[in-house]
Amino acid sequence: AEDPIKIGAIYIMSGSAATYGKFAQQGIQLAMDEINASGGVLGRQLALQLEDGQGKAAVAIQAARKLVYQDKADVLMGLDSSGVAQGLVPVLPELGKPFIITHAATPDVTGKLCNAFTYRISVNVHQNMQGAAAVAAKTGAKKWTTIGPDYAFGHQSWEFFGKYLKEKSPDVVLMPETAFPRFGAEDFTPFINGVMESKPDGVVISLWGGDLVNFVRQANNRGFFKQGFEVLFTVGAATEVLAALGDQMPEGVWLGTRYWYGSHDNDLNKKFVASYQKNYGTPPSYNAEGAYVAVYAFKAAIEKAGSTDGKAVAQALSGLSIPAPTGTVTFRKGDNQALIGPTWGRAAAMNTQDKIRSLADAQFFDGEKITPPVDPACKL
Amino acid sequence: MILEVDNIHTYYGESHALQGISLNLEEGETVCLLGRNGAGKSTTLRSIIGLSAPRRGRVTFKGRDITGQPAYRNARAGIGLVPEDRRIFPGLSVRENLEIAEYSRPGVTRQWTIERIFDEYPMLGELAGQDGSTLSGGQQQMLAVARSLMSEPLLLLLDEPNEGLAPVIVKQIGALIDQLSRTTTILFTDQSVHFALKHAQRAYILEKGMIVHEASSQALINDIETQHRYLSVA
Amino acid sequence: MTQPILQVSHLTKRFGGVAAVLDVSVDVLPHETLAIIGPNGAGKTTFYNMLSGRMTPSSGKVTFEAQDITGLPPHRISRMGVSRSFQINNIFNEMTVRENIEVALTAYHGDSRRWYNIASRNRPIQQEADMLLERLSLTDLAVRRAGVISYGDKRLVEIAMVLATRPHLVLLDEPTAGMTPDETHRVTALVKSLAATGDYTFLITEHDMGVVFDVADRVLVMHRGQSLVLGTPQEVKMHPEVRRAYLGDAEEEIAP
Amino acid sequence: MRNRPLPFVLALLLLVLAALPWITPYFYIFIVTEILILGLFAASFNLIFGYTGMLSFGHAAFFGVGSYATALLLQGAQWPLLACLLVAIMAGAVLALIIGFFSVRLNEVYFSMLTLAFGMMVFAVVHQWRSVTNGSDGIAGFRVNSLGLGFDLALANPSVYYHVVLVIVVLATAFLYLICRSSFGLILRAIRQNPERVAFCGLNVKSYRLAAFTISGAFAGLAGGLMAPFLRIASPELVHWSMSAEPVLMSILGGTGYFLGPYFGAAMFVLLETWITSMTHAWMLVLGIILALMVMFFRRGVLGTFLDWLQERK
Amino acid sequence: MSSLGMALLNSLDIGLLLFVIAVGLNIVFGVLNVINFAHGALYMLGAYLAYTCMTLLGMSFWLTLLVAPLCVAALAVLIDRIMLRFIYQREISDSLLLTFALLLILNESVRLVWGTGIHVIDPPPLLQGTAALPGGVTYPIYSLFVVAVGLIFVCALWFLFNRTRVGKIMRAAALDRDMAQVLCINTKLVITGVFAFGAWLAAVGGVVAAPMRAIDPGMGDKIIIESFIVVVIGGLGSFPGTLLGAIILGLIYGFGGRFFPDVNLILPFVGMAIVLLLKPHGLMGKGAST
Ligand SMILES: Nc1ncnc2c1ncn2[C@@H]1O[C@H](COP(=O)(O)OP(=O)(O)OP(=O)(O)O)[C@@H](O)[C@H]1O
Ligand SMILES: Nc1ncnc2c1ncn2[C@@H]1O[C@H](COP(=O)(O)OP(=O)(O)OP(=O)(O)O)[C@@H](O)[C@H]1O
Ligand SMILES: [Mg+2]
Ligand SMILES: [Mg+2]
Repeated sequence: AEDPIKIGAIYIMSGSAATYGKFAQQGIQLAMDEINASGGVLGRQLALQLEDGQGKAAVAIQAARKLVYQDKADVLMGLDSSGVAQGLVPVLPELGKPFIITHAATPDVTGKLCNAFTYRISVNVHQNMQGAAAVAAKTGAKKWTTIGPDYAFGHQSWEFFGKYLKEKSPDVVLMPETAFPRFGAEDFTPFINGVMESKPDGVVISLWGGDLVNFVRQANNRGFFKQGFEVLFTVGAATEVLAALGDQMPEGVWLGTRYWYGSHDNDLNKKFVASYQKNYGTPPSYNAEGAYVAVYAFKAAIEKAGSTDGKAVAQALSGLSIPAPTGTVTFRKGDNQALIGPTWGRAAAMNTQDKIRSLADAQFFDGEKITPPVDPACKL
Repeated sequence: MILEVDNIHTYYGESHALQGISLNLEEGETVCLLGRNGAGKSTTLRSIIGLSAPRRGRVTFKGRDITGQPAYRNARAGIGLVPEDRRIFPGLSVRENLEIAEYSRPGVTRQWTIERIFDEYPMLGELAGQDGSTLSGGQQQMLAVARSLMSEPLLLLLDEPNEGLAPVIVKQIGALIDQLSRTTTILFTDQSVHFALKHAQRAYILEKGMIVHEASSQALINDIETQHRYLSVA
Repeated sequence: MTQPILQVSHLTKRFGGVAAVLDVSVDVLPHETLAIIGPNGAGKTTFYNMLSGRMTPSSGKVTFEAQDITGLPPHRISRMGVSRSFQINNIFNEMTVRENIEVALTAYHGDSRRWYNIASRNRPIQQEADMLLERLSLTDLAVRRAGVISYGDKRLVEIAMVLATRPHLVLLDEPTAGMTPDETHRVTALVKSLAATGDYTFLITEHDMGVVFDVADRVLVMHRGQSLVLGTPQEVKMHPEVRRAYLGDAEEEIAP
Repeated sequence: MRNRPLPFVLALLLLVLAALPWITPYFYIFIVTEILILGLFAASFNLIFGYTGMLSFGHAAFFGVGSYATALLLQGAQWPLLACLLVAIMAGAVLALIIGFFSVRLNEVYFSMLTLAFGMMVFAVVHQWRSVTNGSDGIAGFRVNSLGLGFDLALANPSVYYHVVLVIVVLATAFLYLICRSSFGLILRAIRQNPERVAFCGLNVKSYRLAAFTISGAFAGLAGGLMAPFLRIASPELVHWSMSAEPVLMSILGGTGYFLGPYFGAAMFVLLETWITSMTHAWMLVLGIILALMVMFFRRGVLGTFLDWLQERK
Repeated sequence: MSSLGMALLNSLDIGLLLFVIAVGLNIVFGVLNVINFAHGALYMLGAYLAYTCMTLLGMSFWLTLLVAPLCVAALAVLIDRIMLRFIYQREISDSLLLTFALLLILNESVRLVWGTGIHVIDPPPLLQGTAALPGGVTYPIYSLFVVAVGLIFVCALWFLFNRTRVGKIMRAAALDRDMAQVLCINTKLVITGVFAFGAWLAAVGGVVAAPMRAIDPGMGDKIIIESFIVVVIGGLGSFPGTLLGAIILGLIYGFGGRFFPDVNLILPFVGMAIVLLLKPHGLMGKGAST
């Protein structure tokens, strides 16, 4: 038989964010198993080579070089951290392989750093904050503040949130009393107290992972959620966080996510969720879904190109539409960003089966509508 | 026979420091080890108490084989050591240095208490609260000797107890050795042949890790040739 | 009358309430050898520590070759020509005996800022090192690691390093403690021969009265931090208080 | 040759390194480039640790500032590489002079912690000063156009860049070697063992420490300057304390007592990481076990152990 | 007023928890001259064991508080006998490297055993909810419990070091192993005991922290630098210094995060640098006296 087609993937597999890498790995594996069982791609099987990027640009770049030159990967995917994405993306033309980002949300990689080999299948900060702004506008709250991690993601989230919210309701006030605790802070109480004292009408919170878990528990202790203001968690409906928190995630807060397994009523989604749960015993997280779809996108592109040649596959990805659990996803021609929207909903009663909060009033934003136009800085 | 050392060989890494030392002490005896720098005197004492375990040979204390036993066991069994570099614990006061050395062996009535030590050596009493590392060289030496008494040793090993001491203190140490020797067996080393032979009944002379001569003090004092040969005393 | 090379006036060092050195004044003349003796804890080492910059005096003044050196840091004092040995060996244990001496020589000659040469090919320094090794009979040990040579030999390395910086004033703190009699003899002979050249002034502390009375021109006796007597060896030997407080009564043992 | 095998071995090694792109798989160019740069970084660290006895936990600051200087100049002004590296060296040296001025008076652990604190302050500046450093995202998307000196080299080609790195690292290494063997180096070694005694020989220990610290910072800056074009990014992680830990590990792994130890340590570190990560994601576990065994049983480092073994066979 | 009071109380609870953890680090350093990089990993291990005991084995919090730290201490005994005994008489850099290796091993093992997910446990029923304090402030009972635990440790450790011989024997064994043996002290036992005790303290910190913090594989790395800062600010080897350092760092976090949010990332390091520049051996460390 022919050699398998090799997928090189780079995720965080160690340290405190390793859980994200694990979900992505599972998503890839599931897609590969399905594809291989049904005859592979162009008659060849798929194989995975997974590298630990450690969330460090330097490590990820060396890993990408190794995947391409040493392991002869045909396509690349991955990345959880925005900083890493910023570093890796400029190197891709040199590597000459198509690359799909499945998690990292920085706008630059499909903005001023964009190139013909880099695609993103997941929601970026713009898209997510469009959704957040829409939700926020509907609540009617006027005075907004934020609590976010003290690095680009936290600051960008707040900046774009403000921008889109102002567009929707010009009379909102963006308070100067914001809180940006350092990433990995153990104790958020000082920031919680600070925000509570500034008496906002609404708070956007872009903490994630272990920080988010810490925050919610400490906020519960301080009665943060009983102050009567609106709370939006921009990446709150991450299953790994919800699973850890259980019923400590308060009911009624707004949770955003790049994908919510319970809110897409189509066959593809049902099949995906069912087989994911069967294989891994938990519902798929957004990271798992992104990775899963990316593998199918590669399949489609390779079949369209008729070969695994890096340049050809990359070209085939451009403008490609594929069916996904969230509906049809299209890589926009101008910047290679997938036109896809976030899902927002309210934390509701516990889902007794999955032991996590369910999402009420879930609303899936149409990517076509909320994605801002191509950044003029992007020249493919 | 309280101590029997039978043909021990001790190494530092690959260097063969003791090359078959044998010696023995009767209960109540005071014996000294003589020899040039590097002859192996200190190593012999360290091997006896167990700080440098001999690779070969045997050490017997009160009829029990203690070769290779950890030093703290030997110390508890009744061997005391005053090392040549004094080894006062810095950061602990004079009193604390004495306190931690306190050890009561079952069935032995304590003779030495901190109070008695301060009585007999008022200089230490005056310094009771001072940090041990700030004592003068001689004060440290006094403290080291006093400290060794706190565990009521049956066999006391003194390694150059007089180094750096004023003549008047040297005399005091001499007197102390004489006094202790009534109740305790003592093995000591010293650079001064005069001093050693005055206070010991017997002497062993070491050279290059071996015993080259053994004699009573009486005999050695008059044996100018041996002194000259092994100890370069004119 | 020649100008004293070192003038110490009213030097005092207190630790908390205790005075380790109290109001000591002494003038040291060029080319003499002054021995300082005294009971343990009399303050001799502390006195050295202040002269050499290891400790700052609580009060008092030290003048060396007409310059005030009170409270200067050690390297400044050393640069001016005062060098000391230590009661407890203080050498570079991981280096060879030769390198120990080279360090001191390099420091003295100001080569220590040269980063563009190869130290082991520095001719003048190598030659001088050879000389010093020879003089202290250390030639055979030159390539041994200083940490493993015998105690007495380490004391000799101490002295070699002191001499390497060509001091005018040498402070020796119990240089022969722990040495065998013949090593002791070597050191006293060396001190005497150097003193005879007229280039050096020595301060020396010792508990070995043989050495003291052999090398000293004058003797200063310290007691409880204060200077008790300053005089010729003979005067000091006969001084009743010195005999009682320091030497003890029986004199047969102190005779050389 | 029998008596002096060292120059011969070194010449052979250099020859192999120069010919590397033609004899190994393509990917190893990247590996060896990384080894050379990290080796230089570790060697610069070992000048103050192995030779002068100062365990700095903030060495990444100089490395990082070198990377950022190069990245900023390449991005903003398209300077030739050599000019950028010169600035990287200066930046490393100046920063080391400032940090060293405050730090060298402290001893042992306190010195380590103060350098850590300064290192983290530099990290915080790099991380927070978004307008200049682009914050946590780092500076990416620059390109190296020319070397300077008028050569026309395709620096974007990894094997060309490899040769440039090789030449610069070899020159810098020779320079470091000279410093270590010089009279100044002798004094540094003496300071490591017994600073007090050096003072009593008439030298101001602090100023020698500061000089060593500054020189070390300059070489670390150079290594950082080489790193940015290689990685195509200067990001805050290059300044973080975990980056400071790398030269420590590499030096000790290789053997701090040997001039070339840090390079061997870097090689071992990078190669192990590359090989092990392909087999298991528990690379940290394997690294941990290897490190532990090294410290417990081969404390003289890879190079030291190897040389000892050669000695014994003679 | 109440905002200041809250910040103060908050500083205290951060600080006292840090104290319990950092004092273990300091004891291990003071006695063994080992800078234990793996201390944070032992803290994490305490938290993970708490999760296992409570969630998987159904033990009560109180039983867990007893059992989990003992397990960690037992592990520490093994670590001491298998690994650390090789390096006790060596330079400090060796211990640094070995404990760093240990940190890698423990971190990775935790991930292999417990996976990469985030876990949480609940405070015991007795300590849930908030209490009304004088001045109209409500404060979580569990945080008050943390303060109480911290204070109990302050007193108990003070008693241990100042009122018993244990402290002095520990110091003696630390300062000079051979000499301590000559004075009848079983130094091996003391050393193993001290390391195990340090680990036990870290694990107690982990169990106490678990009900308020996310248990994830990175939690050890976060605490270790903070513990270092505490120990260094206070002075290596100084017990009251560690308390002072912990309170200072608590205040930096409590007030810094609240009132200087823009620079909260570096405040601890700035604090440490200032202390070291003014007092090169920490606030209460023993320096070379001249
Ligand atoms: N720690 C050590 N490592 C290596 N060799 C050592 C060590 N201690 C002593 N030696 C060597 O062992 C031999 C015996 O030394 P030892 O100290 O027993 O002699 P000594 O008779 O007590 O001499 P001194 O009169 O100088 O005290 C010497 O050659 C010495 O160099
Ligand atoms: N740092 C210090 N703190 C407190 N007391 C000190 C300190 N250093 C020295 N002393 C005290 O000062 C006195 C003088 O000590 P010094 O070392 O100068 O004596 P010395 O004359 O050299 O004695 P020796 O002959 O025993 O060496 C002693 O009582 C000593 O305990
Ligand atoms: Mg000896
Ligand atoms: Mg003295």
